[in-house]
Amino acid sequence: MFLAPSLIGFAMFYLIPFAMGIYESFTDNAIGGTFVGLDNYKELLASGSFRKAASNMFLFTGISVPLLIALSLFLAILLNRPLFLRNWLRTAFILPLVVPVASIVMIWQIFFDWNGTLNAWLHHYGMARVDWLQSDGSMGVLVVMYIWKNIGYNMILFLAGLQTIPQDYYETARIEGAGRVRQLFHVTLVYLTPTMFFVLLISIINSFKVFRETYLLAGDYPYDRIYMMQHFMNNMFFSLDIQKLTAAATLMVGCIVIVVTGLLRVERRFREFME
Amino acid sequence: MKKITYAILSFTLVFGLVACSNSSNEGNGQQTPSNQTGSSGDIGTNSGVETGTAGTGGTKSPDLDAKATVVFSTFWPDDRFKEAKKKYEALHPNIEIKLQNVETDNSHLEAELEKYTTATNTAMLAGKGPDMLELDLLPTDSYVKHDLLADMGEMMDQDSTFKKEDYFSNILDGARVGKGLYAMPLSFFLMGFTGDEKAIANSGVKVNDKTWTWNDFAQTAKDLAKTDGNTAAFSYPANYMLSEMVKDNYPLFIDKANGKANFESASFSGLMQQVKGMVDDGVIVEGGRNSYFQSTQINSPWDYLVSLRENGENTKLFTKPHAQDTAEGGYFRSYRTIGLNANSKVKNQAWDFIKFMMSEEIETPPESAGIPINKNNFAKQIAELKKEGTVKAYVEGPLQGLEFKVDEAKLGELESFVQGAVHAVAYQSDKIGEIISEESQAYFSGQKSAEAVAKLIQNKVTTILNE
Amino acid sequence: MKKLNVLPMIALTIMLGAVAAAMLIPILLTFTNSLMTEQEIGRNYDLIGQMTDVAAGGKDAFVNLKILPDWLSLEQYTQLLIFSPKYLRMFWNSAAMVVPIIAGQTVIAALASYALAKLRFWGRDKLFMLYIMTMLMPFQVTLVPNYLVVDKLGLMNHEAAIILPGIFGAFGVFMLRQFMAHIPNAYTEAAKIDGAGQWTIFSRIIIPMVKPGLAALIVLLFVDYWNMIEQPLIFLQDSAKQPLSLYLAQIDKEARGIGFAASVLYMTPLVLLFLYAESYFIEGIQLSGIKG
Amino acid sequence: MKVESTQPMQDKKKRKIRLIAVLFIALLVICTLLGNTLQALTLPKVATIQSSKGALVHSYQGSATVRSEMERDLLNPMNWIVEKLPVQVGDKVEKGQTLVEYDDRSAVQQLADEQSALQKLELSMKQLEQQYIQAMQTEDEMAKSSASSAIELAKIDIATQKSHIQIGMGELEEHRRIVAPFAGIVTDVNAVVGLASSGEPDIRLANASAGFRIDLQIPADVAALMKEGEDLDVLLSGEKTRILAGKVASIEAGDGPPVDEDSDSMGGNQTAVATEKLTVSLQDKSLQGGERVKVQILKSNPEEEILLSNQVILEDNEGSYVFTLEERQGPLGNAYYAVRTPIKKSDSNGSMTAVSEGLFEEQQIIVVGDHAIMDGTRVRL
Repeated sequence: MFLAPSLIGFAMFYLIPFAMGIYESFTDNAIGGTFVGLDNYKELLASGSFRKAASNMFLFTGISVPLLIALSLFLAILLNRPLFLRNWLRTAFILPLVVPVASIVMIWQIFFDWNGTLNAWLHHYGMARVDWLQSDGSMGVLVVMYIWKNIGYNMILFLAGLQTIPQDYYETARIEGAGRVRQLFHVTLVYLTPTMFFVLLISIINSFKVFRETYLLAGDYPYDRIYMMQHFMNNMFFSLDIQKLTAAATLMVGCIVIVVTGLLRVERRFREFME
Repeated sequence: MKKITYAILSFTLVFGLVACSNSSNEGNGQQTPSNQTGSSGDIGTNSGVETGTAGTGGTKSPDLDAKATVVFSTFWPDDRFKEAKKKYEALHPNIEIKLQNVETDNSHLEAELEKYTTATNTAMLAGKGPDMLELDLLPTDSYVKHDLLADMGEMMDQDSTFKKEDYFSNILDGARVGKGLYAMPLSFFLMGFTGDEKAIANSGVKVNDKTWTWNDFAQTAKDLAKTDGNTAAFSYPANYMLSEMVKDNYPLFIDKANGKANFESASFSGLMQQVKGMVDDGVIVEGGRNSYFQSTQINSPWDYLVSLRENGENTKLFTKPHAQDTAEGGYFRSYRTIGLNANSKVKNQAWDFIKFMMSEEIETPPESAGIPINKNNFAKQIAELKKEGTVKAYVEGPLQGLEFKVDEAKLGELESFVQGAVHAVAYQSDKIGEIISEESQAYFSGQKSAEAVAKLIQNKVTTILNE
Repeated sequence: MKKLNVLPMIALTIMLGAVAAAMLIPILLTFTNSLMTEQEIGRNYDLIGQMTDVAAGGKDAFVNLKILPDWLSLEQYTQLLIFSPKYLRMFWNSAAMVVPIIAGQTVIAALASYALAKLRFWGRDKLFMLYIMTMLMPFQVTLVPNYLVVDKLGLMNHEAAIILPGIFGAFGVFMLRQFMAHIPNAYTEAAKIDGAGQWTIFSRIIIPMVKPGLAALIVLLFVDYWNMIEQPLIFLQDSAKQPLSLYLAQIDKEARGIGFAASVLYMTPLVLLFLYAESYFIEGIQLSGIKG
Repeated sequence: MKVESTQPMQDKKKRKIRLIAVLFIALLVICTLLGNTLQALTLPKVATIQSSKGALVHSYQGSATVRSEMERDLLNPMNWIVEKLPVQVGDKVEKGQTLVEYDDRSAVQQLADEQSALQKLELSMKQLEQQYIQAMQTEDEMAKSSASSAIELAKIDIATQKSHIQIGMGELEEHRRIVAPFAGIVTDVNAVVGLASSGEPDIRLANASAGFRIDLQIPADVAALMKEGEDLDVLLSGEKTRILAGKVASIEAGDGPPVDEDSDSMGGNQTAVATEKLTVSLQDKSLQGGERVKVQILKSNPEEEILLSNQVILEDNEGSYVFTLEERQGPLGNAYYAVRTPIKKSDSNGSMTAVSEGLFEEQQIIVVGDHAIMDGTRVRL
């Protein structure tokens, strides 16, 4: 009863398209295609650009997601303590979340363009200009953009998560003589596990969304350091190569599912521990 | 727990229902809430196709008496299509042509175009979409690759009322993708060079535009520039020149089979330096200054006369250099290219409408943009120009509305150019060319070094090749 | 409660303040630039994406980053609010889509997540996994199948094509399920012993306990759907029905003039909602009476 | 943590946010609802006309009196008093018919005087002859020759007197009446019975067989499009309304304001239009001359050009221009702007102007009226 309404709608709008999408990855044409097994996957893995996109994505996610989570958790814990101007600070960190893509792109352009502000500063100090989005440092630019935008998002989640930890756990821990650090690791982090699991996944999903900004900044064929899975998929979409696209997506989701399964197992253990 | 079982049951039910309706629902002429025609911003993804009969499958007997709606999607609004629609509907009261287009302005062109492409792609991939599309701005090749467009070459062959000899077969053949004709050009532009024949003759440099390649042309240009220091040989942006030169030596830089690009090489930096040298020596200039050759696009017989005249009295049209490994012959760019949705249920009606738009029924004054694909229409244009005897140039143009005599000999030359155009220039420039011209701009403007630019091009082209 | 040290607090505040200030620069820029005239914007930013010839002074050509306008002007705002009725219409379109989505998804997700978190049935975790997987799929993959589904349901070019999938989104289910997983089973077990039914447990115990989560969910859903681009692009061809996010997806060079003001107005509801909901997910739950 | 202590502050903050949200939404609602009104307050509403191609029509309407091509003024040469007036205006007369008879008593008296003078001369002649006979008899040579010359002199006198009388009688016969010199129609009678003539011709007689004509003062722009020999219909007004076929006989540069003319059509404000004199000849048997006729001339310029109402055309020291309406489309809807477009006038009449350069067909032209519109002003329709 609790699940039914959600399940019906979910099946209709998500599950079916999802299944159809995966099915497409085993066919050879969008309309009236025949089943070709793993051909699309073979072709995909043979594509150097796909491998590059995948490795870039792993690299990007590998760097930015842990960094983001660490930073936002740190901030959330700090901002959960008594602090001057606490509300103001909290608001300041969350605001980037609400800025629409259009003006973000404008602002990043102002900073990172060949004629942009960063280069103006470099020029002022007598250094050569850098074409930020076309250099090996471009990934760094992306990480900065990503963290800037999403730190508020995760902070909200962590703050909400922190609130659900009953105060008496801390008191119990304190009574048992646990120090600050021990409290952090044994109470906060443990009880944040479900939130953490959620934040991690959302951070990964949000890391795909950086694509929109990069796409608007650097076009469909950016410097290969920031040529992400999303670029590959987008280009596949525009050349109507849905099969490769879905195959790539399936592979990607498959990888994430492996991670998620691991996490779910951790979570289950946590639950058993709770009970 | 029972409730959960219910939930799962109902879930499977829904899944099954939708899945069934997916597979069985194709033929029964269903109608989705359709866009109102004329409302702003309609994008051509509507599938509101009504057919009165189901028997439109065979290509033999076009059932033109049945009531049908043909949805025709274009990006730009086009008066020519509106006119054709009116005329056709008057002739065939049973058939309604529904024109759809996007309303946009220049500042949002790119974004709107991307939206249009996304929406059309999705609809086409879903087996829906408009019955006819204007392909000028859409990825035709991809559509063809995925069998989304109907082969009009076949329809042409089977349609006894269609007289092939009335149309420029060189253009139709040039527009083919592989064997099939998927994109029907209703008209086309000629791409070529204009050059001052007399000045070139005076310079004593031999010009052979029939066979020249871009490499030959570069050599000719250098020779020409040597003879007169004040006149450049060619007015063309350097970055595009580079891109053309690369195309000329394609195998040198691009190994498609192995997905390798070879831009970080001495030959590419040599090429870049060569082009840059040409700029520095004043062999090629970017607009403005007078030069022996200009790149031009001939939109119509009238435009042919006027644009030649705009560049001087002794100007002649020259064939554009071709890439080294392609056959000789001129270039054209198709305009108002129409495709037919392979999944359309009103293919015959749509084909009939396309045929109508190609026919002599559509009036094409010599000034109208696009040289008509129909030979008779073209002949009419030439005859009309000859009859009028004079043409009046653009009032806003450099000739300020000058009226001058029609040179019949020149018009005769045009015919041979039209007959000789065999290579189609894609309406959208290809990605690799775009990257080369875009990135090399930084080199030609002096902002980046040749090595840096070569590295970027290498980097991006490799990505494309390996996709 | 521990005695608070004031000095480290000040140091920490200053440190965080500096970081926050740096993060706020882009927003500040958006705001102050929205008070510039169109000409001033054009002057400042016309060099973006240009490769000026070095011979023509390209070495010293830089975008003029300006925080304060030459003089304050409400030109952009009047342009938008008075002379572009369509802007406001798109704004209301957005609101008319986002509000039902949030209301619907919150309710439905709360129910579903309760089942996924606190009830036990066969395949529960696998089902949950499915929810997560669909969330991970990039939109391009499901675009075409989605198009078919919406078309079959006859919803093409109708707001419901956006709202219905929105209501059944997996995000809320996932998020609330995670928050409910926090709640020790002891609470529900205790209630069960007291003779409470599932419904009572859900409405009396679970919901109050995930209030911060609900507040966060509302804010995040608002952000997500306020910014959605792909779905309306495909399913709403009638530009009279399109939401504001489609307009703000990209500001082209020529339209920079009013882009900033458009962004500011666009952000305002989000900021207000966040400020309002903030207290809910930060004030915490005073449920310490029940032992864990 | 002191969550409780912050509670009132939180509430205050929430109230503030709620207030701001309400204000913000109210602002948007107001702008949505009143957008059109606000636009109306700030943007000038303009009417537009669409430019279209056509031939500029020059028109003239006027009336004139039909005159005979050949008309004779018959004067009273002797300034005699009119005795009888047998004809009236409009009478058809035959050749030789008496038109006026004059009182000739003074002339008759004068003639009688002359005749008696003649008799006197003849009597004195006899005397001289006797004198001559006497002289012959006396053979007075001297007397003889003087008498002979006196006789010669007298003879001359008599002859003179005789011819005098002859003439006088002829004149009397001639001037006693005016007879019609040709068959025609009396168009004017100035003579009044019992009075001498006032210096004007007593009778005006039109020759019916020579045809008729009218004279018109027409605006020069119309005249420029007419040529001699062209057909022109005129409308005979009065009881028997009918159309007469006319032919343009001559076009002469004239000056002075248009004479005898109702107005130039369609009531454009008329400012000293240059006129030319147009003569139209009419061949019609039934005409008598003196009829009022109406003339309407509609002449279209043979060249098709963009036509505009004069009211949309503005002038300044840089020349003529109009404001065209430019529609700029955007994703946020369309906006309209006034754009100054210089034009070249090629022709105009009282109300319309033909434009040879600067405009295309089907352009929207703003009727400026009393709005303060400048180049680039945003307007609404």
